[in-house]
Amino acid sequence: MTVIPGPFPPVLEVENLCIAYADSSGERRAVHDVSFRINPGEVVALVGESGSGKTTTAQSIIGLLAANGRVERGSIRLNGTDIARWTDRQLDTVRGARISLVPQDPGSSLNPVKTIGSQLGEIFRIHGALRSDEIEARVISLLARVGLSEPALRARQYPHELSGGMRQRVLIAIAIALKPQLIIADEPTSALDVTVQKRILDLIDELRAEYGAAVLLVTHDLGVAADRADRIVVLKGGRIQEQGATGAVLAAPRSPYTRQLLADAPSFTAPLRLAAVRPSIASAPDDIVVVEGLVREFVREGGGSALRAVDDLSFRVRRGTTHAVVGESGSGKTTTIRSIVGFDRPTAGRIAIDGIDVSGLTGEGLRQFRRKVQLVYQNPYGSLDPRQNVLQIVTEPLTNFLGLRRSDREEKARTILARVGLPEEALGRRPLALSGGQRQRVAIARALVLDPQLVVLDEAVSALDVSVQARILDLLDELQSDLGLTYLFVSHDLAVVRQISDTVSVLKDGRLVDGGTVSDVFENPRSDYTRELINAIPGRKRRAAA
Amino acid sequence: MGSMATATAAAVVSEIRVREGRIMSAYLFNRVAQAFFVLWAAFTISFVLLQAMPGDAILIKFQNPDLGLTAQQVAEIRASYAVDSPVPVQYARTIGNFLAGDFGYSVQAGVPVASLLAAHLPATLKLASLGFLLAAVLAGVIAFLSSLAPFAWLRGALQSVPSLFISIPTFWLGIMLIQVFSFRLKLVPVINPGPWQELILPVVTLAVPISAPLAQVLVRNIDEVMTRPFVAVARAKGATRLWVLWRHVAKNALLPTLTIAGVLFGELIAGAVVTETVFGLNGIGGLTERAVGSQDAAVLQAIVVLSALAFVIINLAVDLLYPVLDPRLRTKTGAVA
Amino acid sequence: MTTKLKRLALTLATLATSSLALSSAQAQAADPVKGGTLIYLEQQAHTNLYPPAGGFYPNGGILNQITDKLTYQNPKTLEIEPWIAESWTVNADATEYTFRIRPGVTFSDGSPLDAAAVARNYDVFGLGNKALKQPVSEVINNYERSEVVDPLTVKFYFKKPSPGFLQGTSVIGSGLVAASTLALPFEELGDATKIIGSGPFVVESETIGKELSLKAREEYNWGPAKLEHQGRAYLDGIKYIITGEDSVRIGALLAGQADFIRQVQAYDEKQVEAQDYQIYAPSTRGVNNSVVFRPDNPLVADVRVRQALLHATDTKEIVTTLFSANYPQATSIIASSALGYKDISAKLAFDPEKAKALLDEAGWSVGANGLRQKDGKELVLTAYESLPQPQNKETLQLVAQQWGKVGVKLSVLAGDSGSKTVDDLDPLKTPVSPAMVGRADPDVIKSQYYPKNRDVLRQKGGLSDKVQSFVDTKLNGLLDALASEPDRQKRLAIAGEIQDYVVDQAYAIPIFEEPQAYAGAPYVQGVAFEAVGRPSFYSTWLAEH
Amino acid sequence: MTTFETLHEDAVADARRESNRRSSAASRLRRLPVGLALSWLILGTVVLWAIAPSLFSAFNPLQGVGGEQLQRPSAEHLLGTDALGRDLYARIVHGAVHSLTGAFVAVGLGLVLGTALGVIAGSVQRRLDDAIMRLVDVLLSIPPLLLSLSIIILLGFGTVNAAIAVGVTSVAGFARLARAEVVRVRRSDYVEAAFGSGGTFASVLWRHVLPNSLTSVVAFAALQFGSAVLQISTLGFLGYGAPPPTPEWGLLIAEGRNYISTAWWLTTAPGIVVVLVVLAANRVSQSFGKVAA
Repeated sequence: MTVIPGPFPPVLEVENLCIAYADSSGERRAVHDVSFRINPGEVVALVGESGSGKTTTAQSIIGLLAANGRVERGSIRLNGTDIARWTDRQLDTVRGARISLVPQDPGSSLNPVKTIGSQLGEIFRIHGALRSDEIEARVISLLARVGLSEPALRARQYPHELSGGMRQRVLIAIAIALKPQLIIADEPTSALDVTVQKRILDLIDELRAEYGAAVLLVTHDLGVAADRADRIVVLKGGRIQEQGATGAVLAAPRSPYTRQLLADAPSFTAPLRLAAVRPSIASAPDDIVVVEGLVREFVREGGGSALRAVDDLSFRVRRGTTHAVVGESGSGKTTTIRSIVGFDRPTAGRIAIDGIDVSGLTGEGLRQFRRKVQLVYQNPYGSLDPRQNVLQIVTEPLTNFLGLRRSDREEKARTILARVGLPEEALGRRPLALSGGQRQRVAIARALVLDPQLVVLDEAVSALDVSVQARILDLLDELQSDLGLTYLFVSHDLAVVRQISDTVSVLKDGRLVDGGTVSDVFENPRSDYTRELINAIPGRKRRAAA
Repeated sequence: MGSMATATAAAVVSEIRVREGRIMSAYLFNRVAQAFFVLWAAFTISFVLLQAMPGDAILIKFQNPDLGLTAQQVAEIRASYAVDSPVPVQYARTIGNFLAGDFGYSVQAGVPVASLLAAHLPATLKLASLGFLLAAVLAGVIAFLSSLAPFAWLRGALQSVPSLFISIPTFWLGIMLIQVFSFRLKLVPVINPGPWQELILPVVTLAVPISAPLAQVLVRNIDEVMTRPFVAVARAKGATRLWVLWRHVAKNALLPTLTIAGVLFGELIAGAVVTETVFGLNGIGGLTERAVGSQDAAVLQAIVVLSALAFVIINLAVDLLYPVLDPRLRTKTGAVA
Repeated sequence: MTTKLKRLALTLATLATSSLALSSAQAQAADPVKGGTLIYLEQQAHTNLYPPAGGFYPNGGILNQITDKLTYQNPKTLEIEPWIAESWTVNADATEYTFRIRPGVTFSDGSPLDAAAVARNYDVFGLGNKALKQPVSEVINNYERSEVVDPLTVKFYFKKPSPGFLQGTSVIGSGLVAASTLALPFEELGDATKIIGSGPFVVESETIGKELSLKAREEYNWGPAKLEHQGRAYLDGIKYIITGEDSVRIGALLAGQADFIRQVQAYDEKQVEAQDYQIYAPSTRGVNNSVVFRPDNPLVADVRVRQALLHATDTKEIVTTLFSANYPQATSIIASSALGYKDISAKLAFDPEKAKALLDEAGWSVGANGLRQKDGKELVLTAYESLPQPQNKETLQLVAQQWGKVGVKLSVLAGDSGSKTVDDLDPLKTPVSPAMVGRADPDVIKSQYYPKNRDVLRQKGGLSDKVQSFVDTKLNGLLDALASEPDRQKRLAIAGEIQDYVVDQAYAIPIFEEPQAYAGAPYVQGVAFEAVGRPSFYSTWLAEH
Repeated sequence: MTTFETLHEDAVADARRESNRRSSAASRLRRLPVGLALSWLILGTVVLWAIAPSLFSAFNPLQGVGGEQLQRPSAEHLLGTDALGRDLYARIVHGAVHSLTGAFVAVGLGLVLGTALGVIAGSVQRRLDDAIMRLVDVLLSIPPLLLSLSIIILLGFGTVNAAIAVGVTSVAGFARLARAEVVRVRRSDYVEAAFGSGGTFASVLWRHVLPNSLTSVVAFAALQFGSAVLQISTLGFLGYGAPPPTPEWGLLIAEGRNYISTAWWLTTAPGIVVVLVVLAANRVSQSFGKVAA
C-alpha cells in the first residue's frame, strides 16, 4: 500500500499551516502547524473528531474557509504553486477544475430549486469547458458513469426526487466532471446508510483509479480511513498527532491519542460481553417487551394505497437485557419504538410493556405508563429545552410524578446526575453550554431519574464522536448492571450493536428479516440483507489484518 | 407596520408547508370557502364599526353650518336617506345590494360608489404596483449589495438601511421629497405634472417603507441560504460570489420573501393613504381618508370589501405560485431509492 | 336704483379695505394679456355646487366663476350694481322686489336666462325642494313666491319685509343655474360637470376630489355692467387642483408650479412677500372669528362667568403671536368693514383682574389645583377645533393658556367630523365653540345667531334637540327685526344694538377679523374678490413671465 | 466509571469558554457592540425623559412665551420654539412620556392579545386553530390604517386611544408569529420528551412551549415598538392624533410639517428623535433575536 515515490511532484503540499478564526473575543487558532503532502493518485485520510481542525484544513485547501477564518501562516502548494494567499478571483480558476469537493451532506448540498442537470452542467459553464450544446450529452454520460439509472430522466429531476445515495452520486459526478487532480472528500458518507456508504466509497475509489486523481479523505471514522486510505493523518485539537502509511499507523500507533481512537472505535473493538455471560438470559423467561404482529400504516397523500411503515413485526425483549433494533433509514425502526413508548398508535398488532397493553392507553393512564418507559433521543441538541438548566431538566419528571419537596427532588436529581458522570458545576448550566456528550448524559439522567424499567435509546450515540460514544456506551453498560435496566437500543450502526446488545432484530422495509442473539445473527446471518450490512461495516481491512 | 411583515414571513412559510400535505382540489375548495368567509367577516366587522361610530355621513355633511340648513331640513334629509331604519334592516339591505353588485351612493361626493371607485382605482393601482416594484428593486439592491460588500463596515451600513427606512414617517418623507426635489431642485413638478412625472415622488415615498421589511427578510434569507452546503458546493465548482448569489442564492432567498406579499398589501394601502394625501393623488388611499373623515359608510364598506378581496386573491395567488417556484412543493411523491 | 340704495352705497364706500385697493391697483398697471390657464391650488375639495351651498369656501370659489348673479355688489363700495338684472325696484316695506332681466343672456347649455329661469331659481332657493332634497338658502328670508311679469321681468313677493334680499341676490349662494341643474336631486350636484350656469367660465372636466378644469366661455358678454372689463374672460381656463398640504401649496407657488393659492397661513406670509409674491387678504366682512358660549350649559349659564372669560382673553396677544397685519384685532362681533359695524372695543378690553373678580363674584373660587371650583365642580370647559378656520387649533390653545391664568381650564379637542358634529349639537359637551361666518350684509348676524339659522348659541327650538332650556327671546326679537326692518337707518341701528347686546351678555368673544388669505405669483393680475373674499377670475390675466 | 475528566477536551474547553463569557458582567459590557451600546443609551435617555422630564428642561412645554414664537434654535432654545412660543426641546422631552406610553400600550395590546390568540391557535386542534387563524386573516384583510381610524373615531381622540387603535392592527402579526413559533416549538424533541417525562398538556405548555416561543415574539415586540411610534405619528398627520396641547412626538412631527418652509426645525427635530428611537429599538430587537437564535 505504500506509494512509490515517482518523478512527479506531490499534488498537494501543506506546510506549517496555521489557521485562526476571529470571534467576539479576538482570534482563536484552530489549526496549528499542520504539514502533509498528497502524491498523485494517492488517498490520504485526515482523521479526527469534532473540533480537530480536519474540516478547517480541508476548507482552507479549496479556499472556502468561513468568512471569519484566515490562514495565519504556512503554505498550501498545489503542484508546487502556493495558493494559500490567492484571491477569490484566482482561486475560482482552480476550484472545480483542479481541486474539487465531495461534500458531507448530500441532502443539503444540492440546490433544491435547480435541476440535477443544470447543477452538473453548471461546472462546464463556469469554466467555459464545453460548448453549451455539448453540455447536455456530457451531463447524461457523467450521470450514467456514477451509476445512476435513467440518467436523462435524472438530469431533469430536482434533488428532492432523488435518494441520499443518488444525490451523493450526483455530487461525485460534479467533483470529477473536469478531471481534477485533487478531490477533497469531506466526510462523504457520514450521512448515508452503511450499505450505501460502502457503495459510494467504492465508487470514489473506482473513479480515482480511472481518472488518476488524488483524494484527500476527511473522516471521523477510523474504519473508513483504514479501508480506503494509503496514508493517514491523525488530527486532534488542530495539531497532527501522527501520520504515516495506513497499515503502519493502525498496526503500531505511535501517539496515545491514536491508540485511544483505535480502542474506542466500535468496529475494531470486541463485544463488551457475550450472551453467555448474561445471567438473566439463562433464567426463566420474563419478557418485559412483547411486540406481536405490529402494523403501522400511513395514509398516502393524494390517495392511493396506504404506506406500510411497519409490517407484521414481532419480537420480545427479556428483562435486564439489551435488545437492538437495526435497520437503515426507512426500515420502520423509529415508527416501531414510537409505538412502544406510546407516542404513536399502531394500526394493528399488540404491544405489551411489563404486561400493560400500550395501544389501549390514553390520558392519565398513558402518563402513568411513562414512568416505566423512557426514551433517549438521537439528538441531544434537540431533546433538551434550551431554556432550562441541567437541574431543572432532570427534576422535571419528578415534579410531574412525585409529590416530593423541592429539596428532595433536587437531591434525587443530583444523585442521578453524579451517577451519569456530570460534575456538580454543570448543574446550573443550560444545554447550550454543554458538549454533545454531556448533553446526552443529561438526557440519560432525565430518563433514569424516574427509575424506569425500560429505556429506549433511539440512535442515542450515533451523533457523538467515537471517544465520547465509547464513554457513553460504557456508562450505559454500567447503569444496566447496577440498576437492572432493560434497553431497547435502536441503531443503524452494526458495530455498536454488536458491542452492546444481547439480542437483535434486523428490519428492512418494515419487516423483520433477521433476529436472535447477537452472536447468532452476526456469525450466521440468515438473510442476504444482514450479510450485506455486516460486510458494509468499515474497517474490515484492519480486522482482516488483525 | 414594516416589521410585522418581517416576522410574519416565517409564520406564513410554515403555514404553507403545513398546507402542502392536503389534497389539491379539496384544498382549493377549502381556500375559496375561507376566502368567502374572510370577505363576509371583513364586511360585517366594518359594518358594525361604521354603525357604532358617532354621527354619520348625512349629519356630517348636512349639519355643516356653511350649508345653513335648519334642524327640520336636516331631519327631512335623514328621512329621505332612510338612515334611521333599524340596524338589522340596514345590514340586510346593504349586504343584499353588495351581492347584487350595487355599492350604493356616496353621500359626501354625491355620486355612486361604483363610479367613485372606478375613478380612483387606476391611480392607486399604478401607484401601488410601481411602488411595490420599486420597493422590490430597492430591497434587492440593498440585500445583494450587502451580501457582496467586501468590508464589514459597508455590509453593516447597508444592512442598517432597512432599519432607517422603517424609521421614517411616510408623510414626512413625502413632504421632504417634495421640498427638496420639487421645490428646491425643481427636478419634478408636483403640481400639474405629466402622467408619469406625477408618479415619481409618490412611488419613491411609497416604496421606501415597503422596501424595508422586504430588504430585511431578503437579507436574512440570503444570509441563511449562504450558509447552506449547496452554496459551498457551488463555490467549490469555481463559481464566483456573484454567480452563486445570482444563480443559486437568489431564487432560494426570494421564495420565502414572496410570502410576505400578502402582509405587505395592508402596508401598501396604508402607505397609499398617506402618500396620496401628501401628493394630492386621486386614488383609493385619498378616497379612504376622506371617506373616513366624512364617515361615508357606503364608500368605506366598498373599500373594505375591495381590499379584503385583493388580500385573499393575493394570498391565494402566492399560495398557488409557491409550488410553481419551488419544485419541492410540486410533487407529492417522496424520494425513490 | 332707488335713492335709498344710493345713499347706502355712498356711506359704505368709505369702508373699503386697503388690501383690495392694492390688488386692483396692480390690475390697472398694464394692458391685460389674453390667454393662459391659471393654476389655482385649493385646500379642500368642493362638496356640493348647489348655489346656496356656496358658503363653503371651496364651493364658492368654483360657483363664483361659473354662475352669474342678479346683482353685483361692488367690493370696494359694497354698492349693489346691475348684472343679470339691468334694474330693479323695491316697494317701501321691502316685501316686493321687481327685477328687469338683461336680454340675450344664455346658460352654457344654450337655454335662455330669462325671467322664467330666474323665477325658477329663486323659487327653489327661497322655498327649497323637498322631493329633490334641495334646501332653502340662508340668505333669503321670508320668501313667498315669484311672478314672471313678462319674459324679461320677474317679481318676488315676501311674507314679511326682507330688506336683506337685494344684497342676497348678489351673493354666491344666489348664483343662477339652468333648469336642467335644478331638476337634479341635491346629492347629484356634487358633480361639477352637471352645474350649468351662465358665468364667464364653464366646467370642462372634473376628477372628483383632485382636479377641476374650467374653460372660458367665448360668447360671454354679460359681466357686471359697471366693470371696466367686458366680454369674455381674459384667461382661457382655470385649473383647480386640490392640494391639502399647506407646505405643498406654498412651496409649489414659490417654486413656480402654481399661480394662485388659497389659505396662506400668517406665518408663511413673510416668505411670500420676501419673494415679491402677492398676499391677498380680502376681508370676509361678516361675523368675526370668535369664541362663542352655549349658555344652556350650566357652567357658562352665568353671564358673569362669560364676561370674566371675555376679559381674560387677550386678543391682542393672539393676533400678534399667531397672525399678521392682515388679521385685524376684533373691535366688535362683526368686521369693521361690515355693514352696520359699531366699534365696541371698550367693552372687549383685556382685564384679568376684572375677570378674576367676576369669577369670585359668581361663586367660583380657586381650588387647590389652581382651578376654579363651585359646589364641588371644576370650571373645565371644552371646545372642538374648527379645521377651516386659520390656525384655529393654535388660537384655541392660546385662549386656553390665557384662561388658565384665571383658573379656568379649556380642553381643546381635535375630533373626527362625526363626533364633532354630534357633540357640537350638545351644549353639555361643547360649552365653547369657535365660530365665524362671512357675508356683506347685516343679515349675517342673524345667520350666525338665529335659532333657525346657524344657531351658534344653541337655543331651544334651534338646530339641536339636546338643548334643555336656553332661549334668549330678546336677542331673537332683535335678529328678527334686523332681518325684516325695511328702513336702512333703523336696520343699522338694530345691528348696532345687537352687537352691544351680544357682547354685554358675553355670548361671544370676538378675536380677529378673518380675511381669506390667498397668495399669487407676481404676474397674476386683476384678481378680484367678491364682497366676502371669494376670488373672481373674470378679469384676471397672466402677465409675461 | 466514566468521569467528567475523561470527556473530550475540546468540549471541556468549549464549556469553559462559555462559562467565562457568563462570568463577568464587565467583560460582557466590554464586548457590547458600539451600535448596541448607543441604542441602549438612546432608549435609556428617552426613558429618563419620560420619568423626570423637568430634570432635562426648565421650560414649560405647554405654556408659550408671547413674542418668542418660531425662533430658530439657539443657546437658550436648543431646538427653537413653535408657533405659540413654546420651547421645542422641552416639548420633545415632556412628550416622551406620552409617546412611550402610547407605544407601550400599542405594543402591549398587540403582544398580549395577539400572543394569546396565536398560542391558543398553535396549541389546540385543527378546527379551532383554523377558526382563529381565519379571524386573524380577517384582521389582516382590513387595511390597518382604516381600522385604526375607525377605532379612534369609536373611542375618541387621545394618546391612549390612538395607542389602542394602533395596537389592534398589530394583533394579527403577533398572532401569526406566536402561532408559528408555538407550532415550531411543539414539533421539537424536547417537547415530546417533556410529555415522555409525564408532563401534562398544561405543564408542558407552560414550562416549555411558552418560554421557547416567546423569545422571537419579544424581539418582534421591540421591533413593533418603533413602528408604533410611527403609526401614532401617522394618525397625527391625518388629524387623528392626541388633542392639543399634548406634546406627543408624532403630533409634533405632524403639526410641525406645516412650518417646513419657515421653521424647518419644528418637524425635523422630533422627526430625528423618532428616527433615533426607532433605530435603537430595531437594533435592540435584533440583539434579542440573536440571543434567541
